[in-house]
Amino acid sequence: ACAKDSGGGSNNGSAGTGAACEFAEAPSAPATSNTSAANGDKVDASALKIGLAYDIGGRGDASFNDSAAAGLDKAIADMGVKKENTRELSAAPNEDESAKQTRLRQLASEGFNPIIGVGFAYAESLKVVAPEFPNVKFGLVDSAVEGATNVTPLLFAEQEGSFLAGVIAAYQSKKCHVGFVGGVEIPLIQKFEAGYVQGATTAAPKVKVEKKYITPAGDFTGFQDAPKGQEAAKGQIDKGADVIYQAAGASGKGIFSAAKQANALAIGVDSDQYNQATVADTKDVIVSSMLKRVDVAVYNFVKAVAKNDLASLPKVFDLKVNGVGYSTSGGKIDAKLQGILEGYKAQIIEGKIQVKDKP
Amino acid sequence: MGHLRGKLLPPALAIVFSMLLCGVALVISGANPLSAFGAMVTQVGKGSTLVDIVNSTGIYYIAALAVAIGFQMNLFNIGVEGQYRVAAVIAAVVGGSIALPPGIHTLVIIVVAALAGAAWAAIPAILKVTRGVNEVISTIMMNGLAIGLSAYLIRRDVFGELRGNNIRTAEIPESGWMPGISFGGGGTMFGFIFVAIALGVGYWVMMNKTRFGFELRASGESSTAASAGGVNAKKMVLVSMLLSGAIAGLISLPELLGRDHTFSLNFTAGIGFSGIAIALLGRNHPGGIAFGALLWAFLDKSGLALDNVGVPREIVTIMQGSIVLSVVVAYEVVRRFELAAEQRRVGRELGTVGGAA
Amino acid sequence: MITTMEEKPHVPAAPRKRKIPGWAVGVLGVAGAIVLLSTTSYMTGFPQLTSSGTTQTAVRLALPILLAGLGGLWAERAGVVNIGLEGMMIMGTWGAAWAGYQWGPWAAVVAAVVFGALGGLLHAIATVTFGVNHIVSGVAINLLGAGLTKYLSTLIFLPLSNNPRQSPPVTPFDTYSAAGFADWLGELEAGQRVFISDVAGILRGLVTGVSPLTMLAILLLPLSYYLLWRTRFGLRLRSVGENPHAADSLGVKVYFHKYVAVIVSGGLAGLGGAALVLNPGQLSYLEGQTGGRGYIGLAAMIFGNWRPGGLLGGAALFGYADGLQLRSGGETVLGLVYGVVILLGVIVVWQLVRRKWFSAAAAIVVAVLLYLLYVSLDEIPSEFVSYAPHMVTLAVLAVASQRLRMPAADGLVYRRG
Amino acid sequence: MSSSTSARTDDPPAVVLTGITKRFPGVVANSDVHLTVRRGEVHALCGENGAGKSTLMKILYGMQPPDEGTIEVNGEQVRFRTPSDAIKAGIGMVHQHFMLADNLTVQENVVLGAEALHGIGQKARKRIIELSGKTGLNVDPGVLVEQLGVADRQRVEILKVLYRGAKVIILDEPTAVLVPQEVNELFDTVRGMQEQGYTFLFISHKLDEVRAIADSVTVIRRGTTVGSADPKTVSSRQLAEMMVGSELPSPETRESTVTDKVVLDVRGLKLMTPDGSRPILDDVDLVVRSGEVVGIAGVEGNGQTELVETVMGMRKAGSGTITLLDADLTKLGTLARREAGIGYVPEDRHRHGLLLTQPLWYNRILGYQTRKPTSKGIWLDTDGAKKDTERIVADFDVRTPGIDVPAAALSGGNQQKLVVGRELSGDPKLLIASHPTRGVDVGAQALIWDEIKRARAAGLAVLLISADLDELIGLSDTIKVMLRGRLVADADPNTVTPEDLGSAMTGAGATSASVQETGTAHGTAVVEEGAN
Ligand SMILES: Nc1ncnc2c1ncn2[C@@H]1O[C@H](COP(=O)(O)OP(=O)(O)OP(=O)(O)O)[C@@H](O)[C@H]1O
Ligand SMILES: Nc1ncnc2c1ncn2[C@@H]1O[C@H](COP(=O)(O)OP(=O)(O)OP(=O)(O)O)[C@@H](O)[C@H]1O
Ligand SMILES: [Mg+2]
Ligand SMILES: [Mg+2]
Repeated sequence: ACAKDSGGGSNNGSAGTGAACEFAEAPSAPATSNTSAANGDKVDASALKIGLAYDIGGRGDASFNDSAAAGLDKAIADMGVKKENTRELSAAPNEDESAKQTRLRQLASEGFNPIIGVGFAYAESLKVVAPEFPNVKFGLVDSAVEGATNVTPLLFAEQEGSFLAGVIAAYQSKKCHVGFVGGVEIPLIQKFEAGYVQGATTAAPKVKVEKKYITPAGDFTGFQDAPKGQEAAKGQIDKGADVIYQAAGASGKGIFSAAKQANALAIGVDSDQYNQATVADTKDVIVSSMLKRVDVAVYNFVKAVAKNDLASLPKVFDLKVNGVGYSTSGGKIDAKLQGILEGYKAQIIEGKIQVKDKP
Repeated sequence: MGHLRGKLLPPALAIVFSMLLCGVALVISGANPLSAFGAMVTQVGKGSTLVDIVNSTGIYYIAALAVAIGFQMNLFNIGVEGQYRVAAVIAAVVGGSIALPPGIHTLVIIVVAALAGAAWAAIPAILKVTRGVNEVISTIMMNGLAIGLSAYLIRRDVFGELRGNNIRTAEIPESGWMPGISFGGGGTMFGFIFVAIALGVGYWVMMNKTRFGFELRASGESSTAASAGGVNAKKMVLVSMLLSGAIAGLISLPELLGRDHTFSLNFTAGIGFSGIAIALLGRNHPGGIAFGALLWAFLDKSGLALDNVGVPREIVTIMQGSIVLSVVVAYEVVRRFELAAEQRRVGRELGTVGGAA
Repeated sequence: MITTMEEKPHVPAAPRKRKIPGWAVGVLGVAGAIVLLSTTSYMTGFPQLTSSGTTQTAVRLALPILLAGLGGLWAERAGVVNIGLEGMMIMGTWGAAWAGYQWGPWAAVVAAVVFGALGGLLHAIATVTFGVNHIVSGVAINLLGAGLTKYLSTLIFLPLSNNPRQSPPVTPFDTYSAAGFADWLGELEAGQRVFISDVAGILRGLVTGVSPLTMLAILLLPLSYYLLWRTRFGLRLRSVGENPHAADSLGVKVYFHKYVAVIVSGGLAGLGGAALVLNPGQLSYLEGQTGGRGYIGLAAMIFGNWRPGGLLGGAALFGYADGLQLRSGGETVLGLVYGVVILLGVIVVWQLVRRKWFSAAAAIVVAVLLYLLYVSLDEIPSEFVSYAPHMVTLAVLAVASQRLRMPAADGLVYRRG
Repeated sequence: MSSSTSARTDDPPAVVLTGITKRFPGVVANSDVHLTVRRGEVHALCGENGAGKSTLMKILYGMQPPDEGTIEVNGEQVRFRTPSDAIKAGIGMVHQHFMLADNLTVQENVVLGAEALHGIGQKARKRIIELSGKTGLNVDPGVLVEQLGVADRQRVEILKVLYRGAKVIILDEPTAVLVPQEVNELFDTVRGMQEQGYTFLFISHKLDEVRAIADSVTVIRRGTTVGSADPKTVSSRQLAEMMVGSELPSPETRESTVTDKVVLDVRGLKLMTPDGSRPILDDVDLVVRSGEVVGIAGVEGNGQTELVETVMGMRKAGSGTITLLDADLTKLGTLARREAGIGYVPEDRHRHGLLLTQPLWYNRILGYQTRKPTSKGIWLDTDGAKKDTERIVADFDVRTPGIDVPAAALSGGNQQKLVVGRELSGDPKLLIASHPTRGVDVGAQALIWDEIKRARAAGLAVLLISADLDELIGLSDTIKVMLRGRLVADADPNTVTPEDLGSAMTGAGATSASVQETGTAHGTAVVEEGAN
């Protein structure tokens, strides 16, 4: 008898059995969550011409390029930047350094200032181009350039946000078994892995953590192969994991799908994926997302340039400055868990917990 | 003169045709094709674009030569992509870990790169010669493994070092660099461009003037006739694959020795595949390949200007594809046209000499 | 006056023993593979090697490869090398998404076939009518496919999805399972009994979560076989790939058959694209999502000696190894190494029986090296694990004897007269 | 309907070609050709290489459109755009070069294009077996064509034509690859079918055959019809004169130039099939002396090709030694053997002799890429190659517009002259000539024979393989018969007849005193064969 499979969960992983975790004693939440909210002083940036050089994917990638774009949009809305005074260019797959340099030069020589390189791929080209335009203020997401005084690094503590994702995973797992699927095994994504693993094991010392990258460094198809992401996640679920954290770009879709098919849960990355249109059909499995606020960084950078106060920018956008964090959309994080998370967050901010950035 | 016309007319026709095609596509998407093409042309004079085009031409040229050597004997070396990646990472590792006087250091890196490329090509070559494994499959598989190997070699616990969010091999000391020609704001032309030119000359001499070139061409034309003529087919497969791999190994050196000095995640991939298209575009001829490489580089680099005028840059890829296709179609059309003309000529001669026959 | 010759003295023509029919070879091959895997699974203690999950994954991953390879088969049987499968597949993904988000999965399938077929048509015009080198045309189509879809996406998807690289989501197919049977197999599999559990696991993977597209693809394989080898159309098509001059001299429309074959080829590659788009984990067009699967399909087709059964073997091998590494990672892949050692052992015995001392010795050396690798490593470095399918394919090719035979006129440009 | 009223009284001719002209780039293949073929006759077409015979036939068969001229079949003017049009009109063609797909079965090759008649299954198979008797083909229709020898391939070709019910059958040089017995069989088939009302167009360079089978002969020279003859009265010599305007040559070389100096010494040569199951060459011993022509007779497929290719180093011998003038060649490659002084005229000039798309001078280098005058060290000497090609073109009367044309543009005979000329350059000690005059016209044949004889007189040793037994008997000083990979008999060229030789070749045993079975009686070979 051949029967149509029901909407999902008919073949939920019967493999590993396990019980929920025994948790380490969680730190208590601080009395007030001191989020250093954007202080409300009004800044006028209408004189600025802003250029953005995206990494592969560009605006609309539903990932960190998009996040940067959101920062720009906010700057336009809040600070009076004129839309026509902005230009956004994006990189193509497999392009060489000189294409990136040309892109930056194009922006600089047409008078854009500041210019933001979105993605560490622009580090080498900025090293060359920035000195050619000493009066232009460059921002660089995800990397620093040694010796170039006019390049402001916009770095994130992804591992800190991922630590909290690990805590969430441990608390959400019914079998004390969680998973991580990375897109491409590069240092940036390894930061996510390292924080996540540390977070999960700190919360529940006996938790089992599965780890898998879709492709190794150099093969960037791992960020856009949802079918493979799905199979990797399925493998982890079949082994018994029931909460999967993904840092796999467009492949993340497949991970959510695998979770949905097997009645497992997933944690999103970069932006609040629960509200993202491209993964709307699987949003009910998304417990939370680790937020990496590229938008905040871009916005603050523009603001700092407008105020001519670059020194005010944080060295690293971390938990303390809300550069990274977690989302609660979807309502799966109850008040108790939120309290625990705030507790860990406070400990990290205070430095009581040092989060590793390498696995 | 007709000879020359037969060679130059087709590419010209093809470029015009491709521009028309893309023009139509641009009009459909609501852009002005004239301003788009204008932007591409004026881009050449801007900043370092001209030098970038020259640099990129050199790189594509080497890649296409590597592919062409295989094609000359009907060996379809799809593996250039993997060969140059492996060569790049090994050359970078070796170059970054030794200290030698300038010149010698550079030379060692070049030799290592060529050897590494050849070694990677040797695997499919040996499999083909001893086990008869089809080189198309084996080189496709080797391309995958090349990425694996390069990823392994730049691991932090192997030869890699972390740099921000990037990971790369140790920087090659200045003694291993190859100086370029600086044009100030116009950019710096890679010194390796001259090596590329030398390779082209060497390729021409080899194919046309040497016994080896003869044997290569004979094998490609008819393996049976070649073997009856004393050409050892297996040896030729082996040697041409190794040679192709060795040249493929040099593809990344212009960038490695002239600009990057390290192998990192920013490695430029995909040149091997472009090389296939360019070799075919240039009909395996060193002059034709140079033209193809130049065209390719021009489209690549000046295509960056399209972003400025709000035109989708994908037009460039479409143009590259349609040029490859229409060049060969144009060659065929021109060939048929000339054949028909020849037939008419014979007919006329028959008319005049008819009585004698 | 006429000397009747009772026996043909032609030496090379001595009747070859070719009594085993093709299907039997296939059955034997599958049985051998299962025995090998279950032995390996038993010896190494990795039940994942034959679990139903692995099998299902293998099916899903093999599907696009199989369809692309089938496309390659059609074209090359008619003598046209199709390196443009990747481009046609990309066109298929775009078409599937474009129709799929508007009119549902079946429309997606149709549109994918049509878009792929358009790529095929272009290839046919170039190679058949204009006599362009098949590889040139294929490479050009790969470029055009990529460029065109990017361009069209910017034009059409961007306003809808706010993303020039991705389409709005498409509706998936429902999947089907042979309910009772699968459960029974599930019990068997869970029993962890040697061989029986392995077979049950593999079978269960094959009968659960099957989408209509999978069924369609599985049907297309025997259908292609039937059409190409059992009908007059197929005979004509193959004759065109073997000796177009002969075919032409018998009134076979060479150009027509090449056109049909290449267009079908494109359609099948396009369908492979649809398989990617309609994969439950994807459900949209995404730039670059084919990731070289067209090339892999071509390789699988060559691996399968230009035959449907062999192609299935090649695609299954690739999908299986890929699924295994994605699901279970390095240590399980190491189990595969063990499997190769066993395979080599069998080959050694076989070569010894045939008194091929050199081959036997070579096989022994490789087997010992691999065995040492197996015992010395706990896990293959993750960088290489991702390429397990590539390594396994190479290993099998290097070990298996190469009786590959491509159509005699494959890749040759045919001109009438 | 209305136009044929006048012809009603008499049967219209089967085929009438009027004013056919066909131009190729640089060549006029046919110019104003007229040809009338009566129904039920065997009509022969004679002419030099490149005279335009094949082209004319391809036009009649719809494979190439004529530039000018008309075709009438059974009194009706027709216009063939494809071969299927011609097949529908009842015309079938057996091509000079086999038109078979090797990797398809006999049945598939036969039914291809005519599936509408009996399908492709059992019915078709029955019909093929039924027709097989007519052609003498007795193989399983399910067998792959690649496993067939040439004679059987020829039969498959005829079967294809019969299967389609053709009434007018074109045979383009069908006998070039057959031994006399096979030729006789073919002729019997033709005569039998003629009685049933079939019409034949027959092309051959062997004028004796033409006279034996044809009812009328048309001669073509340089693309035009120059006349017709009655085969019953015309002599071969006269025919040849019509064709080329020169005298009929003969291969006879009676005065012996054989010396004692052993040039080639082959001992115990063994070669197995690739799968190692059977020997292709079985203990072959062979000696060729300076000034001697040793001819090997044998039905195709008995190991002659393999013998030659093993001596050339293109195949690796299982065991045995090959010595050339005291130099042991056994371990050397093909190039080294060539350098040691072997010249090689391969049996298939297209596959093994020429680079078809390359110019003639480039072809001169093939096989001589390490020697003067075509190379200096690792460098090619293109000037030397060109100059020497000019010499060959002049000496061997290669009809070509120049040495820069691609080899493919030459007609078969002229290609052959180029190959022979090349292989006789460079002072070879031994010439291995496989079917040196196959498909070559009488004039070119004479020239090639003369050149071989001249070189032989100068001390060249020649190993000659030929299916043309007259050539073999005429040129050779010694003849050896090869059967199933063994040299089974010696024949004396002074006394042996082609028929004797033919029966020895087919294993029917020696029927004449001039054929002597050699030491290892071939009867033993048969027993061993049975034991395999
Ligand atoms: N397709 C073609 N293209 C160009 N030239 C051709 C073509 N076919 C034939 N020719 C030329 O036409 C002439 C007549 O050739 P054809 O094959 O008819 O000669 P033939 O009489 O059959 O010779 P042979 O006895 O060698 O078979 C030759 O010069 C040949 O080179
Ligand atoms: N496209 C072409 N261009 C130039 N020459 C050609 C072409 N096609 C065929 N020829 C030449 O024309 C001649 C006629 O070709 P065909 O196939 O009829 O063989 P043939 O005359 O019977 O050949 P052969 O004498 O070698 O047995 C051959 O010599 C061939 O090499
Ligand atoms: Mg002819
Ligand atoms: Mg001929």
